[in-house]
Amino acid sequence: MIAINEELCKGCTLCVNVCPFHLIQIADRISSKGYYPAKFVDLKGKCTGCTLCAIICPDVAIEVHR
Amino acid sequence: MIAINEELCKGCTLCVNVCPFHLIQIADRISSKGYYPAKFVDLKGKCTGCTLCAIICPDVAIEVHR
Amino acid sequence: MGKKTLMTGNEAIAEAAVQAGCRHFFGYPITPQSEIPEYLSKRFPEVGGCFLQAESEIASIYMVFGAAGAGARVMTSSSSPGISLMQEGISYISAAELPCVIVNVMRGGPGLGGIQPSQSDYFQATKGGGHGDYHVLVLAPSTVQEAADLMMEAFDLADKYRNPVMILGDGFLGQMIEPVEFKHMSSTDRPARDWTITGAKGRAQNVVKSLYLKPDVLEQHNLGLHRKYQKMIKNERRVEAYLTEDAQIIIVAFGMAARIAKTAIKILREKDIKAGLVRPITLFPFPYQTLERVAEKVDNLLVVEMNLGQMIEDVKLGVCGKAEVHFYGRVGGMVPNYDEIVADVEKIVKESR
Amino acid sequence: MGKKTLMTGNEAIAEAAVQAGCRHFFGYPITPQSEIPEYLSKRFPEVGGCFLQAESEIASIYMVFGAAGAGARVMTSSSSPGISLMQEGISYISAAELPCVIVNVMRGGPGLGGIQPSQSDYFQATKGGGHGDYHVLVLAPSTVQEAADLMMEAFDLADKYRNPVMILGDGFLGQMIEPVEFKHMSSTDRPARDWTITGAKGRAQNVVKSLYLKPDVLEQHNLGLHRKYQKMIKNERRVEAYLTEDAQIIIVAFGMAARIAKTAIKILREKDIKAGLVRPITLFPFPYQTLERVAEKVDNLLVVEMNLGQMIEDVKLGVCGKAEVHFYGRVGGMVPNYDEIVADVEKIVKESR
Amino acid sequence: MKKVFERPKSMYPVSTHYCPGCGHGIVHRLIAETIDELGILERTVGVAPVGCSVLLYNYLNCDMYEAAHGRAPAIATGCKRVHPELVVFTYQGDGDLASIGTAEIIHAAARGEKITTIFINNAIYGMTGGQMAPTTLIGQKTTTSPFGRTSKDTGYPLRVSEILATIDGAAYVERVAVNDPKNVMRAKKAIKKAFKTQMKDLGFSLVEVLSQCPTPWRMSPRDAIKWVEEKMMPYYPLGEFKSPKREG
Amino acid sequence: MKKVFERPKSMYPVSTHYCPGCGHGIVHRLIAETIDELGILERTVGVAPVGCSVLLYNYLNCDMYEAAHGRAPAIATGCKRVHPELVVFTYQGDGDLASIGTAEIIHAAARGEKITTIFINNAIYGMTGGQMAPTTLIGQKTTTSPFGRTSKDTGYPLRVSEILATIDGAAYVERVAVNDPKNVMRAKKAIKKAFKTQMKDLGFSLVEVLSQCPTPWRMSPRDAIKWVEEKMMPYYPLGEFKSPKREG
Amino acid sequence: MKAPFYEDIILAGFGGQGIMFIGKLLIHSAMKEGRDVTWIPSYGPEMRGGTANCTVVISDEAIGSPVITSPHSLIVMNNPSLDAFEPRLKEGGVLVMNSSLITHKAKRKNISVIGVPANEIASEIGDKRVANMVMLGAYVGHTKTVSKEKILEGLRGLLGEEKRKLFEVNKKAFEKGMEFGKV
Amino acid sequence: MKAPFYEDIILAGFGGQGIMFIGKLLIHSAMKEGRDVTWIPSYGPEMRGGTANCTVVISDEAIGSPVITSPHSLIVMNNPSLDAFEPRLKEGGVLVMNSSLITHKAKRKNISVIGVPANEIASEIGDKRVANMVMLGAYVGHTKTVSKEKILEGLRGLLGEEKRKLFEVNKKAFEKGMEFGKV
Ligand SMILES: Cc1ncc(C[n+]2csc(CCOP(=O)(O)OP(=O)(O)O)c2C)c(N)n1
Ligand SMILES: Cc1ncc(C[n+]2csc(CCOP(=O)(O)OP(=O)(O)O)c2C)c(N)n1
Ligand code: SF4
Ligand code: SF4
Ligand code: SF4
Ligand code: SF4
Ligand code: SF4
Ligand code: SF4
Ligand SMILES: [Mg+2]
Ligand SMILES: [Mg+2]
Repeated sequence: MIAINEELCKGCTLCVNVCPFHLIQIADRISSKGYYPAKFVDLKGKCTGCTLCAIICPDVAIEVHR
Repeated sequence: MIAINEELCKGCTLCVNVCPFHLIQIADRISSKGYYPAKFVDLKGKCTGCTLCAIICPDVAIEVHR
Repeated sequence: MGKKTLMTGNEAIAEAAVQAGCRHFFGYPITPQSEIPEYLSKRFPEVGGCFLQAESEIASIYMVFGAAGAGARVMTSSSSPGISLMQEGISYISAAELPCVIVNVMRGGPGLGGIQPSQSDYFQATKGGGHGDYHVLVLAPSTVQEAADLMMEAFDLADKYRNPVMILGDGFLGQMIEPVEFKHMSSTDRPARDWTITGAKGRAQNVVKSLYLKPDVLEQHNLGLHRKYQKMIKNERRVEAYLTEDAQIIIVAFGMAARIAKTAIKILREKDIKAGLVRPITLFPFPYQTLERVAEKVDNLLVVEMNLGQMIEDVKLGVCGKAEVHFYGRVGGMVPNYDEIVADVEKIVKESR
Repeated sequence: MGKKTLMTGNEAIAEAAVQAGCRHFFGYPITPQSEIPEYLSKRFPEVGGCFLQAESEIASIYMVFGAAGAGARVMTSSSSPGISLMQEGISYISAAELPCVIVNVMRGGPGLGGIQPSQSDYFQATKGGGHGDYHVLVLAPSTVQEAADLMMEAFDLADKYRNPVMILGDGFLGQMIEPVEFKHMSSTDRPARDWTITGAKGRAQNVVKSLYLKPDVLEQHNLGLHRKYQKMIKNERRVEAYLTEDAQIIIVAFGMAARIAKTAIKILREKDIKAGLVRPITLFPFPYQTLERVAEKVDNLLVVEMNLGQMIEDVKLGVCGKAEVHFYGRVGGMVPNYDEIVADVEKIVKESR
Repeated sequence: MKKVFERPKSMYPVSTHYCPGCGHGIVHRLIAETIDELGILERTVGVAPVGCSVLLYNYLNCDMYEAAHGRAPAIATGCKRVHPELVVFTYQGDGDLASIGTAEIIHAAARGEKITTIFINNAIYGMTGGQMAPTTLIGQKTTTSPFGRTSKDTGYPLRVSEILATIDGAAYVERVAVNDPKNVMRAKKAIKKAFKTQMKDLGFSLVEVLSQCPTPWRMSPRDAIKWVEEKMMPYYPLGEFKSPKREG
Repeated sequence: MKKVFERPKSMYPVSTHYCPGCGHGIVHRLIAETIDELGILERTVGVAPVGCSVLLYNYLNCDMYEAAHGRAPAIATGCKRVHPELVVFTYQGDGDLASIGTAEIIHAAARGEKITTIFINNAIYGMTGGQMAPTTLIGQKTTTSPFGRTSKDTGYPLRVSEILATIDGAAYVERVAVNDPKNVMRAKKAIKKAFKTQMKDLGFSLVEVLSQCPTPWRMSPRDAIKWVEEKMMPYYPLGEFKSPKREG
Repeated sequence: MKAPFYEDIILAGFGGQGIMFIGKLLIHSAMKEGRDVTWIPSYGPEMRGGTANCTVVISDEAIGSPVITSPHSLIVMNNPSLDAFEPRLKEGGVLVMNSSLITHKAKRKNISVIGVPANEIASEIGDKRVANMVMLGAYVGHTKTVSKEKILEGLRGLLGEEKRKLFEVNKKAFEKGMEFGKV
Repeated sequence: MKAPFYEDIILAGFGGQGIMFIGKLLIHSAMKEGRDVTWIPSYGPEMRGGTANCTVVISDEAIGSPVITSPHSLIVMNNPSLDAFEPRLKEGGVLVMNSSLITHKAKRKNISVIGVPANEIASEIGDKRVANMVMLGAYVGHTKTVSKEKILEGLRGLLGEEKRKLFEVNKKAFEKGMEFGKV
């Protein structure tokens, strides 16, 4: 399971790209900083906590729990 | 045959060192610049004009004739 | 050209260089002047010029040295910290008497400081930030149009005196857009350059140098430079006098600060305070005589600078005790506020009554 | 120590640094000051100091930046062209408020110039050769003994103000031998240095920096520096007044030129001309008040410099029109001649009768 | 559930000023993780460059200097010579290190200075708005190579790691990238190795990081990553160019 | 009888200011011979460094600049960009080129600047009285390494040719010596090749010359030559490090 | 004789909102009317977002200060800009604000406030990016600083060949804004 | 009260002749007598031969200028030095010249000239290198600027441990010179 900190996320989409299960999407809401942040959508609990998304995130916006 | 320009020679002895026939010596006279210049002593005409002395001379003080 | 177009100060400076026949630029990026190299990197290919981004400001100034010595119209541009790095080179160029143009689009200092506009490099530019007795001819435009005009002239002055000429502007001058028209240059003839490095074909060796190991020879060299500076002082002093005739108080300011002062003067005159402006256009040579003259007519001068008090020393040297010299300065990227100038002037006028 | 020994000025400066507790030197060779690094490269191993020859003057000054930021007593030394290369760094050190000592053993300029003594870097040292509003505290010794004394004090002053201090001498001061005695330092306590870089152990992060992107913040930073300079001006002005009490004419000179002037004054007094000397010891802060005071008592001042007229501007600012200010300068490695000073003074005195 | 990934302690919990997708943020985190894992926060000193990462001290909480452009290695040297017990690193961009600071980095390496340099090669001057860097690729358009860099006028991109590897004083030199998680992990390993090289007094260590810089490249963050892979890596091969001799 | 060896025309017939046995004089002559043989006196420009050879223009009679310390490559660049038809060379010492001028030489090479550099490596600062150079050998005593250079404090001597050979823009790099007539002849060949490399527009060329410097080494000229052979050559191997690609 | 014309405006908003563009368009148009103009931007490490602003002065006489302490008019497109610049507006000045994004209220009473739902209008027109032109239209409609003709002439020039196709939508946005401003 | 003592000397010769050394010896000795002293060298790229000179001032009072325009005394060891410095000697001054090497003649009449065959004397003593000490001896013998004792004390100090063995020959040279100077 991951938690994305919207205050930190800049919507770069790099995490979206690396998640093997496509569990991250870009929201169509604008954050207070003016970005479209990433959101974690894992309805089926597929997230393995592999941390790939967190590893690539340039803004350390993702925490991973396993 | 070589000609050593005493105004240029600084008596470094490098030519003395390289002449295969030991035809160059250091004079014991002081030049006007305060150096003991090299002198060419070739009583027997042994000089082959090989130019080794001129090649090594840092002060371009030697002319070679052949 | 001859048609008004809108350009940033940086672009206008760059285009003016092209119009003045400058075909060699060596420089290193730095805010707020990077638009000068950027413009030229695009523009030079059209006119067969050579744009080269150097590895540093030091390399830049010595490439300028090389190109100027080779007879080219050449320039560099930078901003405060980069200009500091060029000080050795500027001293060398002055010593070797090479013509070139150096643009300093000043930002807040010291150190890394900031990138907002400033006039804190006045001392460096006018007194000589490098070593030795030398002077750079320093021109301080206050509008984009004037930046273009002075830039074109700078190359001629550099040639005329075989001396570096500096255009000293601030970040706002570089970044702002105003109308500009490129005047046709009166002449593009350059003085004879038989001393330049071109290959010693059909003549004796030329040497571009600055070493004179014998002190008496170096002294003579210095005295020669000194005579040249005296000539500049005699011929090149420029100053704008704005509403000084009837003025009861004179503001002294250059560049951006002078424009802000003009607005203050308009407000003051609406309030029936007759303020005038003396705006030095050449900072070296400094128009001491103008200051001396106005000091005889008014009791108070207010120096306005975007620093903590640099040109004020030259103003005082000109005024020489004949009038009070007051100061209002903002620094670090803050610009003077015309309302504050108005208030200062009102206070001075009130107190001196 | 406490015993007189004979040393060159360069050696005395180096030894004084050791005595003052300086244990870090970063520098680059250049005539006529190379004996300073050479001395320390031998001497530091004895006291556990770190001598490092840097790859350039630029690297030197930034190694000084690093060491000063780390809390060390640190110095560099160079001569004119090398000091020009340090201008950016000196501006950075001033901005970051780091204490350090910089020695400039001046030689003839501009450019490569020569290696003989000169005072042509006065402007650079006192007005700021780098960018931005900053000041270096400048001390100008005139004897080897004074060089040693001021060098030791320089470290304390640097610490006191967290500011670079420059020792400004000339080639002869560096090369000449005179008796010198190393006074015991009154105290080797240094002010708290809780701002230094030591590893953030048991405290929050320390940062040594000079960037303030917001202009209002940078302005405040500048104003803080300005207040510091005002404090220096208030507390640290030093000047030697020599036979000024009864003087009818005052010579103003610093460093080597002042010594030569003293000999001229002796000769003049033998000729019944009462000449006196004002010798600024701190060039920044400059002793304007002393000049103002003497200008009230004499009609003429003669400024003697080993340049073409630099300190004279400060003298004029002090004198402020109250007396005539004359100039005699030699340059490029030539030193003033006391006979010529005598002749000049005689001429001035005669003409003002 | 256990937290298996979180912000390292050596990083402040703040948002950075970097563009979306900028590689700097990743490398910052790797340094912070290294400091945390080695437990050396209290004796680590960083030197920030002039470049986009000038504000590095706002993100890492060890003691820090802000250098002048290109001079970080000199400042680090000054610090290390005063405090040999500290772990000192510089963090530098390609303009900073490979252009104006060329002499300083070469000589820090030549002296075998016991410092570590993290070198961010993004083939451009980010901070000043995208001018050409010495590492800009042939054909690459920047604001000062508007028609694409040509070798005729400006020669060839500098390969810093290859150059430094020829220098005896450089104990460890490796080039890595942060284009995908695998390479990020490798980069982390390299950074840690570099710090350890310093802590063992083996000499100078440098890790060159190929880093994406979307904004001045005028690309989306994703395209930027692709560009790193397709354009940069062929010219700047990843790998260890110099291995520490006595590394345990 | 025929003159088989005489002073080249590109040299003034004057005495130099160099110490007895100094290598500079030999190299000056080789450059002059090269200029003569290529017939390019009228289109050759030299850039003298700051160092013992600062007065080079008093000995060679082509057009010349006197550079600032370390900046000869930048000045040569400025000149060459104005006059691409000229043959421009710099002449630099090891303090000048390998210390203060490191950035300038590296970037001249990186740009593939069409200039030639003659680099005199005498392992010391001659001009200023014998201080340590970046090329000073380990153990060598100089006035600023009075107890002998140690690698602990100052790292290792820089091998300039090896470094430059890694740079794409450098077309030709060779290290030679002038310790004996055979090597002098080789040095001459290298210098000529370097000039030709430039004339063919192939890129940057550099010839490093190991050169004796008796006075500050505190040796007789003969011992100095021995020292070059016994101490310098093992650390600075002679040879071609980079060969011009399209050389005919 | 008519008093010489003089107007100064500060325009402010988020980085991508096109604030700089409409400022430039203003001076291009005003210059075509024979007036002196200056445009001065906030500048900095623009790469990385944040807010931007510019100051425009238009005058019949040569312009003194291009930096304006208290402007006659203000065009603001986001909350931080309103907060920053409202206090500086001259008494009686005109504040044109993007009511689509600005949730704060103008605090001052001694100014004219024109709220423009610029984003909505732009969306209606079919291009979110032209909210800036709506704002400019509202300002020009209200103050008549420049004529519509010159604005359109200027627009054509600034868009250039490449972006010629954007002319119509920008024009439409401007016109919608003008109507709004005239009210 | 005696007038305070004051003396200034220029010493000049070829690079290797030991001119700098005897200048230093003078000030070392004079300092031991409680006087203020300065020694100022010509300096430069000394590596490469040429001539050298130094200026010495010795005084009971604090010394003003260490640079001397027209010295009281002159010690010269080669032709170029004689040519360069003779014109600067003060009227009535003392010129000590090495007659072994100097072939030129002193031109001035208003000075005292002491020709010293220093090289010959040194050769007699058995060490060519001590010609400088002969010159110094002649100067001291003539002017009594410092006492012989202090010179020898200074000599011992300057030679140091390593060159202790050279003391005797230097001393002898100095003494021979003194005799010569006294004449
Ligand atoms: C002496 C000096 N020159 C130039 C600059 C302007 N400047 C600031 S950052 C920079 C380049 C930054 O590029 P890089 O080092 O590659 O870092 P990046 O921003 O790409 O991370 C330049 C040229 C400066 N601040 N100081
Ligand atoms: C900026 C600057 N720094 C230092 C010097 C002093 N300096 C003159 S020559 C030189 C070094 C010369 O050494 P090198 O380049 O090896 O030449 P060499 O004399 O050995 O031939 C130095 C440090 C200078 N003139 N300018
Ligand atoms: S931890 Fe792995 S699986 Fe879970 S969201 Fe991130 S990348 Fe996807
Ligand atoms: S990688 Fe980080 S910053 Fe980028 S979109 Fe994902 S969470 Fe946001
Ligand atoms: S030419 Fe050859 S043989 Fe003749 S003197 Fe010279 S070295 Fe000897
Ligand atoms: S090599 Fe030349 S300078 Fe040396 S001794 Fe022989 S002739 Fe004289
Ligand atoms: S410009 Fe490049 S390096 Fe700078 S923050 Fe943006 S992406 Fe990062
Ligand atoms: S010091 Fe060395 S390089 Fe200089 S002239 Fe003497 S021997 Fe030659
Ligand atoms: Mg970069
Ligand atoms: Mg050398």
